[in-house]
Amino acid sequence: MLEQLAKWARTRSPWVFHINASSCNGCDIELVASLTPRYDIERFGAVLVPSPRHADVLIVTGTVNAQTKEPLKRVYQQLPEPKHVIAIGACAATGGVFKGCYNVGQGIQDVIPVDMFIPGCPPRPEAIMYGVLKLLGEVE
Amino acid sequence: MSENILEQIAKIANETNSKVVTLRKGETVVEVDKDNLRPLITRLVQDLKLRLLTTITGLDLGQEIGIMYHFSHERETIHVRTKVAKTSTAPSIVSIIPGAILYEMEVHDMFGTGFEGNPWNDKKLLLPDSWPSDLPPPLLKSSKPAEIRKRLHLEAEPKQ
Amino acid sequence: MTSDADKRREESAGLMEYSAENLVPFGPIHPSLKEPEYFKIILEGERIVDVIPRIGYVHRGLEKAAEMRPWVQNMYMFERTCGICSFVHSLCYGQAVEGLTIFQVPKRAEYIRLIICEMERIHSHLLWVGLMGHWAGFDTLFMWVWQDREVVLDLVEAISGNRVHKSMNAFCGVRRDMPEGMEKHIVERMKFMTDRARYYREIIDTEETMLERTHKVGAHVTQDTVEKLCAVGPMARYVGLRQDVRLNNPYAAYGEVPFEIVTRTEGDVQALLRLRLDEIIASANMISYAVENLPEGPIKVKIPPVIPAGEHSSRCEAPRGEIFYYVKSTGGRTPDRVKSRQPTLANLPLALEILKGQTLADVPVVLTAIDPCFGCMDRMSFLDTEKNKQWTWSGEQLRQYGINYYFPDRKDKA
Amino acid sequence: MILEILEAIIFPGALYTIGMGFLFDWLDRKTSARMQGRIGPMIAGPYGTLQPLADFLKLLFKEEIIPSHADKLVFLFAPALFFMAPILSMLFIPIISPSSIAGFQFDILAILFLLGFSAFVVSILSFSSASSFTTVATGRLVLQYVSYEIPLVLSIIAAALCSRSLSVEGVVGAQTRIWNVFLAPIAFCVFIVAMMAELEKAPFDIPSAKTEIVGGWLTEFSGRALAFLKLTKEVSYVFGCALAVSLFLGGPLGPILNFGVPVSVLYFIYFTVKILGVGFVIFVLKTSLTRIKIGQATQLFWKILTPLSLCQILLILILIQGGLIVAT
Repeated sequence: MLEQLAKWARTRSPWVFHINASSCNGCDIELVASLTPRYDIERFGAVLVPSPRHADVLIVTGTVNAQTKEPLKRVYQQLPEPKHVIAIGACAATGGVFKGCYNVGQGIQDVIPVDMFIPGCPPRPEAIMYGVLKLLGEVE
Repeated sequence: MSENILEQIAKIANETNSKVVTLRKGETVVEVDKDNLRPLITRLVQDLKLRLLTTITGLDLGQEIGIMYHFSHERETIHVRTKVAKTSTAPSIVSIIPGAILYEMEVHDMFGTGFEGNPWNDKKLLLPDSWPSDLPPPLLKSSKPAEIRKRLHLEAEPKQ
Repeated sequence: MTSDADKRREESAGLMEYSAENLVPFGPIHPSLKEPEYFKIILEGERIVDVIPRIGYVHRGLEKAAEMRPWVQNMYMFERTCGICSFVHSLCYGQAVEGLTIFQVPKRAEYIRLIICEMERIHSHLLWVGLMGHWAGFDTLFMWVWQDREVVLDLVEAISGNRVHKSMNAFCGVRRDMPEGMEKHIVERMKFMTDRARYYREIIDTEETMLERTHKVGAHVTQDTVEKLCAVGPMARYVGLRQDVRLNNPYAAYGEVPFEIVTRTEGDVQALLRLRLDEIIASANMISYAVENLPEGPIKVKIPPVIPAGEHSSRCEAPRGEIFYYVKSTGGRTPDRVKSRQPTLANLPLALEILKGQTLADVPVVLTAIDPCFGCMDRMSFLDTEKNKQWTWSGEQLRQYGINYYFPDRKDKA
Repeated sequence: MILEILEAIIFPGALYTIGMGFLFDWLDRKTSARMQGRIGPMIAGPYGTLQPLADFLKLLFKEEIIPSHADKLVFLFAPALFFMAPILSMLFIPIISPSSIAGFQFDILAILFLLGFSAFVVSILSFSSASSFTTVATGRLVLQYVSYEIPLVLSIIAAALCSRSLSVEGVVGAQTRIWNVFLAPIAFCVFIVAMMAELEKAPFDIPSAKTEIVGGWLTEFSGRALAFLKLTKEVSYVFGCALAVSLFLGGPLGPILNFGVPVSVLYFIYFTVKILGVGFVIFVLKTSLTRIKIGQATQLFWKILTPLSLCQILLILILIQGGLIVAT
C-alpha cells in the first residue's frame, strides 16, 4: 500500500530543476513560457524549484560543451534519488545544428543517463508539457 | 559630413605612414604596421571622436595573423588592420579604449597572439578550463575540430 | 584569485568567516539565470566589492564551424546563436554576404524583414520586462507580461511558421511572403500592444515596492564611462547617448519607415525599464506603418551558391544593442572567415562597473538590466552548494573533488 | 485526562493544524495563480486540493542528502525542533470554546518565546548547512528577525492592554462586546505586516530569496527534512493567522444564533472563517508586492512601524485613563 501511495504522490508533484548546459536559450524561454498563464504547467503540480536538492526531474537544455560537462555531472549527482532527466531540444539530443563544432559533444546521453528526449528546435511549450506528463505516465 | 571624415583619416594616415584603402561606399580600411598602431588609434580617438570600437577580428593569413579593429561612426565603418607574426604579440590598446579588453582576450584565445599591457591577458575568455595547454588555438586553419573534440573528451564514450 | 587567498581559506576550512572574503558563486546553474554566466562576487557583508566574470560556458565554436559549411547553411546556424534575437543574427549575416554579391534585395522583402525585426524587438523587450519582475521578486508582473507576449508570438508564428527561430531569411530576400488579409489583424494587435506597454509604464512608475528595487539602482554610471567601455544599444541610450544603428546607418527598410529614437538620461535601472517600454511603443507604430504601405513585388532574388571574393561587414540593431558581422570570402563555396560580435559582450564591462558597490540583492536586478542574452555571449557558471568556499576550479580539480567527495576513503588519484 | 490528550493531538491540536496548513498552502497557490491569470494545481484530488499532501508525501519518500561539511547532529534534529514550535503554540489558541486546551495565565509570553525560538532554530539550521548561500541567508534572517520583533511585540502588548490580560483566553474573553481590532486598528495592521515578515511572505521573503541566493536557508535540505520544513512553514502560517484572529478579531466568539447546533461547532465555524479571511488578506498582499531589500525592510520596521505601534499603545493608555475601556 505504501508503494501505491508513493507512486500517487510522485506522479502528482514533479518538481523540476532546469539547467542550461550551453544552450542558445531558445528552449529555455519555451520552458519558462510553459509556466505562464496560457500553458501553466503548474496545473500538473510541476514547480520550478531553486535548488537541485529539492528537485525530482532535471530538465537539461543545450549542447553540452567541454565547460559544462563537469558541472552537469555534479548537479546530476546532487539530485536526490528517485530522479529523472529530460533533455529538451535537438541540441540536447544529438548536438543539433552545432554537431561537428569543436567545443560541442554528442548530446546529453554521453554525460548523464537520460529518460526522455523532447525533439524540436525549440519544442513548443505544449510539447514540453506533453513530455513531462508522458514521463509521469511511465512512472505510473 | 562623411566626406571630411575620409579626408581627416587620409591626413592622419600619412602622418603615421599607413595606407588608406576604400573598400566600398561605407567602408574604409587603414593599413598600418605593428609599431605605430597605438599612435594611429590615439589620433583616431582624440581627433575624430571615434569612441565606439565595435570589435577586434583575427584573421589567419598563412604565416601571419591579421588583426582588424572595427570602429563604427555614423554611416562609416572604419577598419584598422595590422599584421603580426604567428607567435609574436601585438600592442594592447586597453589603455586608450578600456572597452577593448574582452575583444583582445577573445583574439588571444582564438589565435594565440598575446597583447602586452592587457591586465587579463593570461585568463581564458571563451575556451573551456579543461583546454589542454599544448593544443593549438582553435581558429587557426591548421587545427581540426574532430581532433580538438577528441582531446576534450567530447567524443561519444562507448556505452557502459 | 591570488593563490595565497586560496591557501588561507584552505586552512580555515571550517565555518565561513563572515569577513571580506565571503565569496558567493553567482551562477552558473542559478535559478535566477535563465542562461549560464558565472560571476565570482566578493562580498563585504551584503555589499559587492569585486566581480570577476568567467565566461565561455556556452562557447560552441560557431566561427570555426562556419568556415566548413556552405554559405546558405551558415544562415541557419548563425540564427541559432541566440534564441531571443535569432532573426537579427540571420539578417545581419545575410546583409554582410549580400554586400559581396551584385544583387539587390527587393523592396517588399526589406519591408517584411523590418516587420519581423520589430516584432522580435517587442517580444524580446516584453520577455525582459517580465524577467525583470520575476528576478526582483514580483512574479505577478512576470506572468502578466509574458501572457501579453504570447500575442506577438502568435503574429510571428502566423507569418513565419515558428515562434522562436523564424528561418525566414535568405540571401537577397525572404523565404515566405506575408499572408494576405493580415494587415487589419496586425494593426489591431499593435494597438493592443501599445495600450499594454503604457499600462506597464504606469505600473513601473507608481508601484511602490517595484520602485524601491529599481529607482536609483546602478545610477553611478556617467555618460563618459559608458562611452569609454563602448556599451551599445539600450545600455548606451539610457544615459542619453543617441546611439542606434537604425538611425545612424539605416539598413533594410529603416530609411523609409518613420523612426524616432528613444533615449533617457537618468541612467538607473528604472530608466532602462522606461526606455524599453517606450521602444515597444515605437516598434508597434513602425510595424503598423510598414504593414499599411507594404509595396508589391517579388520577395526573393535567386543567387548562385558561390559568393565572389572580397570582405564586407554589416551592422544591425538587435534588441540588446548593435550586432556586427564581418565576412571574408575567397570566392569558394564556403566562407573564409566569419566574425560575429554580439551586443552582450560589449555591455559586459559596463555591467561589471555598475555591479561594484551594489548589494547582493541588486545583483539579479542589475544583471538583468543589461538584458544578457548569453546564447550570444558564451557564458556559463558552476554551482556548488556543498563547500562553503568557492573559487574557479579547473576541470581536473573539479573531477578530483567529485571523487573524494563521494569516495572519501579512496585516496588514489583516480 | 485521556480526553485532554486526545483533544490536544487530534481535534483542535496537531492534526487540525496540519490539515489547516495543507488547506492554506492549497489556497495560497490557487489565489496567487488566479491573480496571475493561471489556474493553479488541478490534478491531485478535486481542484488540486490534495496537491500539498502529494508534495509532502513525495518528499517523505525521497533520498536525503547530508552535505559532508554540514553539522550532522543539528542537520537531523533541528527540523523536528522547528516543527514543534508552531504546533505547541497552537495549543494556547482557543478554537472550539473561549478557553484553550493548555492555556495558563501568562501564555502570551510563552507564544512570544516560541516565535523567537523558531527564528533561532532556523538560523542555527541554516548556519549548520555551511554553504555560502545559506550563510548569507542566515545573516539576512537574523537581521530581519531583529527588525520585525519589536513591532510584533508592541502590537501584541497593545492587544493585551486593550483587554487587560496577558493570557490569550483572557484577551478572547474580553472581546465579547467589541473586538480589539476596533480599539487598536493600527496595532492590527502592524501585527499583520510583522507576521508577514515572520512567515517570510512576499515583500519580506528575503532570507529565502529564490533568485538571489539559490534556495535561501532551504538550499541544503532534501527528503524528510525538507518535507517537515515546508510543513512547518505552512503550519506557522496557520498559527500566525490564528494569533491575529484570537488577539484582534475575538477568536471563536461571534453572534450566538440558536439554530439547534451545539455552541462549540458554531465557535469552530467562526474561528475557521476568520482565519481564512486573514489568510486571504495575506495571500493577496503576497502576490501583489515585490520583494524588498533587507536594508529597506529594516528601515520600514524601525523607522515606521515601531513608532506607529508606540503611539497606538499611547492611544490605548489614554482611552483607559479616560474610562472608555472598562476593565472586565
